[in-house]
Amino acid sequence: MVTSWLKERPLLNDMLVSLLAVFAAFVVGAGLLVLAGADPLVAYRPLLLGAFSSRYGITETLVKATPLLLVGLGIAVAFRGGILNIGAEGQLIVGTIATTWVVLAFKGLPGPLLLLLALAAGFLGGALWGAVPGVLKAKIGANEILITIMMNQIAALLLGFLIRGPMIDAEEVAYGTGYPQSALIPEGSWLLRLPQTRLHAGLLLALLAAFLVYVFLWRTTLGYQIRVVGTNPQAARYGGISVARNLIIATCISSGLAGLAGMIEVTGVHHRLLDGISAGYGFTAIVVALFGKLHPLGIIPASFLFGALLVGADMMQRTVGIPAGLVNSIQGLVVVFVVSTEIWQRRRA
Amino acid sequence: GPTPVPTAAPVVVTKEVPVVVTATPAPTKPAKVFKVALILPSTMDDLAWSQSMYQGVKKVKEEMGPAMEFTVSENLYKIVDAGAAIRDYAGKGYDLVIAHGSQYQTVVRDIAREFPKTSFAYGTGFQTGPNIFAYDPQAQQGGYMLGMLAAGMTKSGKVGIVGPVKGGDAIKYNEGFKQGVAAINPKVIVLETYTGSFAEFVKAKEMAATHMDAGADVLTGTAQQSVSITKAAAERKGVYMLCSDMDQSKLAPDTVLASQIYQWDEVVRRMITLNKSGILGGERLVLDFSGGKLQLVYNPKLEGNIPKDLKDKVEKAKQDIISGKLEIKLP
Amino acid sequence: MVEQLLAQGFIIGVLATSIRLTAPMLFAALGEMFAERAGVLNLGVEGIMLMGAYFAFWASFTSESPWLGLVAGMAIGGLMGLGMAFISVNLRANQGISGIGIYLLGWGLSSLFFRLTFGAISGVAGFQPVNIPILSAIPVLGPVLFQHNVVVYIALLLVPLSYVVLFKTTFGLSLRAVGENPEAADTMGIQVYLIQYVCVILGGILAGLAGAFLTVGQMNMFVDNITAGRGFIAIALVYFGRWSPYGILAGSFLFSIVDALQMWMQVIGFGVPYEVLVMQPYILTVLVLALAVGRSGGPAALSKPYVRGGT
Amino acid sequence: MTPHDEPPRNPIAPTAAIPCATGRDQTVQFLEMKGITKRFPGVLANDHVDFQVRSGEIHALLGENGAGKTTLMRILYGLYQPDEGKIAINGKAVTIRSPREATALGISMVHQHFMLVPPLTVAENVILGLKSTREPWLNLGEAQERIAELGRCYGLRVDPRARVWQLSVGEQQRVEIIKALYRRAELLILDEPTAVLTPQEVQEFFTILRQMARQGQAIIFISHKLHEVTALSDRVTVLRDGQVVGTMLTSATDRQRLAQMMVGREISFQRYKDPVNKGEVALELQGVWAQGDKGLPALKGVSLTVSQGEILGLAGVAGNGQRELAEVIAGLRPATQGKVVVGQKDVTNRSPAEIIAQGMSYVPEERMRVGTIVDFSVAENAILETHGQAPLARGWFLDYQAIGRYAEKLIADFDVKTPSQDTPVRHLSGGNVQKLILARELSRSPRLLVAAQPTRGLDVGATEYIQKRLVEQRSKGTAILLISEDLDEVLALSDRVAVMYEGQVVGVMPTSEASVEELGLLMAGVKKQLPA
Ligand SMILES: Nc1ncnc2c1ncn2[C@@H]1O[C@H](COP(=O)(O)OP(=O)(O)OP(=O)(O)O)[C@@H](O)[C@H]1O
Ligand SMILES: Nc1ncnc2c1ncn2[C@@H]1O[C@H](COP(=O)(O)OP(=O)(O)OP(=O)(O)O)[C@@H](O)[C@H]1O
Ligand SMILES: [Mg+2]
Ligand SMILES: [Mg+2]
Repeated sequence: MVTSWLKERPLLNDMLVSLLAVFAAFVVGAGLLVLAGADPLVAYRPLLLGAFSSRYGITETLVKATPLLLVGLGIAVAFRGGILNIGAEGQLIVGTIATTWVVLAFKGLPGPLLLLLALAAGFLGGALWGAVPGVLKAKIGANEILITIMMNQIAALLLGFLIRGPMIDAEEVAYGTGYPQSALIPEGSWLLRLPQTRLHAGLLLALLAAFLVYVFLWRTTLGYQIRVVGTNPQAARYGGISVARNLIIATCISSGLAGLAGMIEVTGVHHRLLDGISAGYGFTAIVVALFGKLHPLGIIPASFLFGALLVGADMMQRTVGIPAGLVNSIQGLVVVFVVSTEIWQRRRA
Repeated sequence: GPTPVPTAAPVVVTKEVPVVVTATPAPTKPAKVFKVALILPSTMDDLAWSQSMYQGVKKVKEEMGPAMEFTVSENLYKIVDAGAAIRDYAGKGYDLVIAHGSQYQTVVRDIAREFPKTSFAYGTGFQTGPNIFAYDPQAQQGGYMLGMLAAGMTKSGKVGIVGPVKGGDAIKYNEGFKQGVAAINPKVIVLETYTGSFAEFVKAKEMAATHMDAGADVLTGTAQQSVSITKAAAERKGVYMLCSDMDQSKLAPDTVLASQIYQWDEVVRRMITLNKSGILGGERLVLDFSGGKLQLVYNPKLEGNIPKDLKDKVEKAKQDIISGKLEIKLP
Repeated sequence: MVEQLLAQGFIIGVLATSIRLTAPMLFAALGEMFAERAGVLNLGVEGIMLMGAYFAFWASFTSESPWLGLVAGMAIGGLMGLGMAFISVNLRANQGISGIGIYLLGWGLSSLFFRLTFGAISGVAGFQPVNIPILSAIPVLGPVLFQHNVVVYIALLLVPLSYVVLFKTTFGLSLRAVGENPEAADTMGIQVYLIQYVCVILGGILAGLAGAFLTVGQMNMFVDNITAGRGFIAIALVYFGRWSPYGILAGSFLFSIVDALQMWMQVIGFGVPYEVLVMQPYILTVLVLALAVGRSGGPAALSKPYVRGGT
Repeated sequence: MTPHDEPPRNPIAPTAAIPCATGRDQTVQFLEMKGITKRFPGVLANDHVDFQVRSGEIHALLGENGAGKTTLMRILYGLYQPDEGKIAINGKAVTIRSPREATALGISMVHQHFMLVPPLTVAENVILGLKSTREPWLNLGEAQERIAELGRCYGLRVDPRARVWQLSVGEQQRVEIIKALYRRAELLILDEPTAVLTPQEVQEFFTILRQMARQGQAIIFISHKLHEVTALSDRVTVLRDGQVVGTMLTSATDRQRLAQMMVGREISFQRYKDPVNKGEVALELQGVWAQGDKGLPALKGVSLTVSQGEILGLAGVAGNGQRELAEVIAGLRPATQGKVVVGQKDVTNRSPAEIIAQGMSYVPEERMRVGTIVDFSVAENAILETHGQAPLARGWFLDYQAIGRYAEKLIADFDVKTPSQDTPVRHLSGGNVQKLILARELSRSPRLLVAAQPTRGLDVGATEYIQKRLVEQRSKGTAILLISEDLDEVLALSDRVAVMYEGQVVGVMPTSEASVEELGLLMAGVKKQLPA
């Protein structure tokens, strides 16, 4: 019957299950909406269609999906190497710092060159921040979860310190507002944008990264080694594969991608360094990566889905004027329901 | 026993807003309805920065009635989310989009460029644009007067500031406060600390406690977390709290001595008028005592405790500030 | 400045503050320790704390009894623990994600309910500090240890209690076995799922208590996102304390004392930028972890759902 | 709430009494399993199996890898539910939904893979799941006494306070038995218990079992070692492809017949070996010292040489340093003193990669945990050491065509039974996993092969095949260090035999001059060969 028919079509099965889960989450959410005195049918229209109905919705979805995709890819690489990288948030922030600093330091250079510099800076900045837990785990087996949680806080405070002190916008000081933010980066280093929207070329970069990560993990010897280390370190040592070396490489690539996301947020969206520049992408991306089954081909749609969910939720809050808390609740419900139904999905290796 | 719940107004409004919008969906709205959107960094009931502006706009809305439409998005401290909201409102054809925080300056500038027919506003700030208003509360003025009060009222000779982060509104206020203290009694020590966030309520309260352990008997502070300071002060005997942004005496009737409050409704009214007369921006709207957009209110319950001469000095300073005789310099 | 640092008042202040800061961390971390010892990683602590915080506030506000507040906080915490247990034990969901889901849900619901029931910030009486007779009179030690509210004492007593439960009772033995090797435990006739349920629910109750402490034991009010990340720190402290009650006590006290210290350093007014001071507890934790703690495996079956007969 | 959550029939730990004597009626049919059928995806693991056991009898269960022995026992122990069939205990029909119920019915099981909790102590492991006499408090003291008592009257020496991760495999084995005795089991299931014991230990162990049987305990004994079965059991039941081939009195049959019933074809127990022609020295150990997991010296000055074209058999009781020795040679464990030379190169404390490059191959003792990545496909496992070399890799990139061809070749050459080269290794049977590892290690045509317990747990057929390949390889000129606790194997394959005891080589001799008895004494440390 149906179930057996679906068994032959695992992918369809998975998608159906996920959709049902999301639906269930919305049903429960409807209860909350009524509680908040809003009409679910009115509220859900923007949540569901908002992301796709308008040019605005679509582009904003992609704007949010871009960093989610990059960070999600990074988290997948770390995961495959046996590391749970909770630190993407901090690595992304350091990425934004490094990018802004380099771009402002070399204002003079022509745009394209500046962008290349920014690219390198963002990646390296993130990678360096991630290298700390990576090396500590590889060399003395320190627990990466704990260290990355702490380093997230440190990164946020570091950002605050820099934009209030060393990197603060001269104009702000001159006027005396002293609002903590860096100077604008030169227009030359801004990523191309679709007019009237915030959609920027960073998306293409992220998609390219997805392809490269796929090739790296499944088509290169280094990727193979990282997967072995992540799945069975003992077998890796036995097979002559250095565990420490690959752990460090995996974390650096992972955090580098997070840093890259930071670079794209600066050159594509904000054009300067600000407080709260990351919007919690580092955490959402963990969910995205696991939704995407730690596989680029899964993470791409997952990041779009979550981008859409975030945008739709914002629009729901605006059009219906419900409290912000309700939006978090519904997002939480979606995550919980979808992950709870994994058991009815095909298990991937 | 528990202190009574203050006005439940926000609840009413959050419920009322959808009705308005659903009644008249964005695109097909009658020409004369003036549409205002408000972006708040924290919640509309934070008893501080956000709530003060929210109530300002609400006041105007009540005056204009159906001629005005008003939507609010809260908790958008993160610029990315705020940017999305601002852009969405602009796209929906709102006439005035108020992004209530200095951090929104960049996004506002970006978006304003693409929606030349919409008025945008943000603050604290000074950089305007053809369709950007910047409003600029001179928080240091009230800070100065409250500082004078602090210096006059302290018995221990120590007063404490618990700040959120060192920037924007906060430093202007704190700067004025310190100068006010010095004006009354240079010997009074001002303890100044920052939690590193606008919303570290627990830390803010512990810091306030630390100040009092260190001997401070008059406290002050800004941003939404200032409720923690008020609460902490309320739990000790003989400690006064001086508020900015909003009057928190409802929360601690026996502790909040005086507050500097912002008359946002004036600002909003002004921007609407300008917009209707075709001026979409370019003006820096200053909130200060001379314009009456900043005000000093005493807590009637405690007003009596303030020595006459101190109160006169404060009153004099206020007049000098209004007349321009006294200007509080910022570093 | 230096003499200020050495002043008795200063030391007492730092220690007293740090003990207040420790309490919520202890509740949450000890709870998480039980869940993880039984093999379930609950990343949703932050969300559960927030729910506990709200319901404790609501209950003590309406009933005017902080005790009922604590009970309400623990109740809702246990309820959310039950949910987490069902998701991760029966549905075998990825514990990393489901935890984050619980966190979002808890945060959202707490601020939503607050908006609907109160709509504006207000306060409750909460627990008042009780000076333990005689003891509280002891110089230094008195103000530091014996002038807190009752919940703080509960938190401190919970440490030896957890140690005894974990290492001196049949239940403790069973739960350690479940976390290390559920298959072996199962073949020995231990009800693996039951144990995991009990531990995750217990973890939820304690997380709820941690949140309740914030609203009725420390802040005496509720505000959106009052926990500000303490739930995640608590999880970190479980690793820091190597899944042992005393280790966790040491960790959370160390963390809090440095936090209290930096507050005082700000008050005294050092030249150092305050961000650097605020960073201290986090930096310190990383250092201690890097230099001292080193390899800490943790329960072998942590976050691996158990199914009889493999697959 | 939980799927296997049943009335709390938690057996109370018997209060301290003489644990040994409990006379039971020897003639009654204790267990009867009828028409038991169990299907797994794609496999019919048990096919209408009928199986009876009497109190006081030792009943052997024989069968190839994958014949269905463990499955049948797991059903009896409540770990699996049968798709069809009935179970009766003492004539009463029962359904066994969980190990709790099995334990309550007096059934205990010693699993093929030990069911112990490493960080806990022996005592803690033994009392797991039992109510204490001082609920809710633990009563470790009492448990430790009773364990010591049991140890005395069954000769099971083990320290109740030791943490299990510190114990040798043999000791862990004893802990498993103690768990059963502690619970007063009336039926004891032993799934390949002797795989890890020495001849002497096996003898002791059999004495224990016979004593238990005399006291009326029923024992089900699973083994691949036919001579043990013939030596120990009263009756034998043979399974093939999930079906019962037959049940007979042990006295009425012999090894050859049993082997034939199991495999369905002739099995030769002779090994035809061409004479040695030694080449140059491939492995030389000079006074090697190394630490064990417990931080104590596990190797105390081991010196050995193995030349190309010979098999050196290294016999010894589990936990006397064989494993550590293999790991030191493979570069997985640092040597604290001494010298390891592979080929002409000193590789002491070099990285595994360097040693592999010197032409060392290693078949590790732990197939599933060390030898393979069970979640990876057969093909991906086949390239573990060689993935970086042409033609498998081109520069930084893997060449999947080449890898596919390579994997196919290995599968064909060593007839590894697997649905495809993309099948995850965890779905292969033990014998086939071992074939795959051997294929991978031999395909590098190594100068030196270190093979640790290469046939442990494998059935007669697989064992015969692996041993044949080892001998072939030796004739091709590879030096082989064969580490095995199976003396027959050592004697059958080796050209020279060395014996390890407490981290030292206590004797080396040509196989022709070695006898089981003498080796046994050396292994037990009773006798030490004078350096010739
Ligand atoms: N008497 C004590 N006082 C203080 N701390 C103690 C005491 N006993 C044990 N601890 C702490 O509790 C931890 C666990 O106790 P213990 O090691 O005895 O049990 P365990 O079974 O080894 O736990 P584990 O699961 O870590 O092996 C110890 O690592 C130690 O940090
Ligand atoms: N949990 C399981 N899921 C799927 N198949 C299984 C499972 N357990 C056993 N099988 C299959 O059932 C068959 C019988 O396995 P079983 O372990 O009973 O054989 P065995 O006689 O014990 O072999 P060995 O001598 O190697 O222990 C094998 O084909 C095995 O692959
Ligand atoms: Mg078996
Ligand atoms: Mg221990």
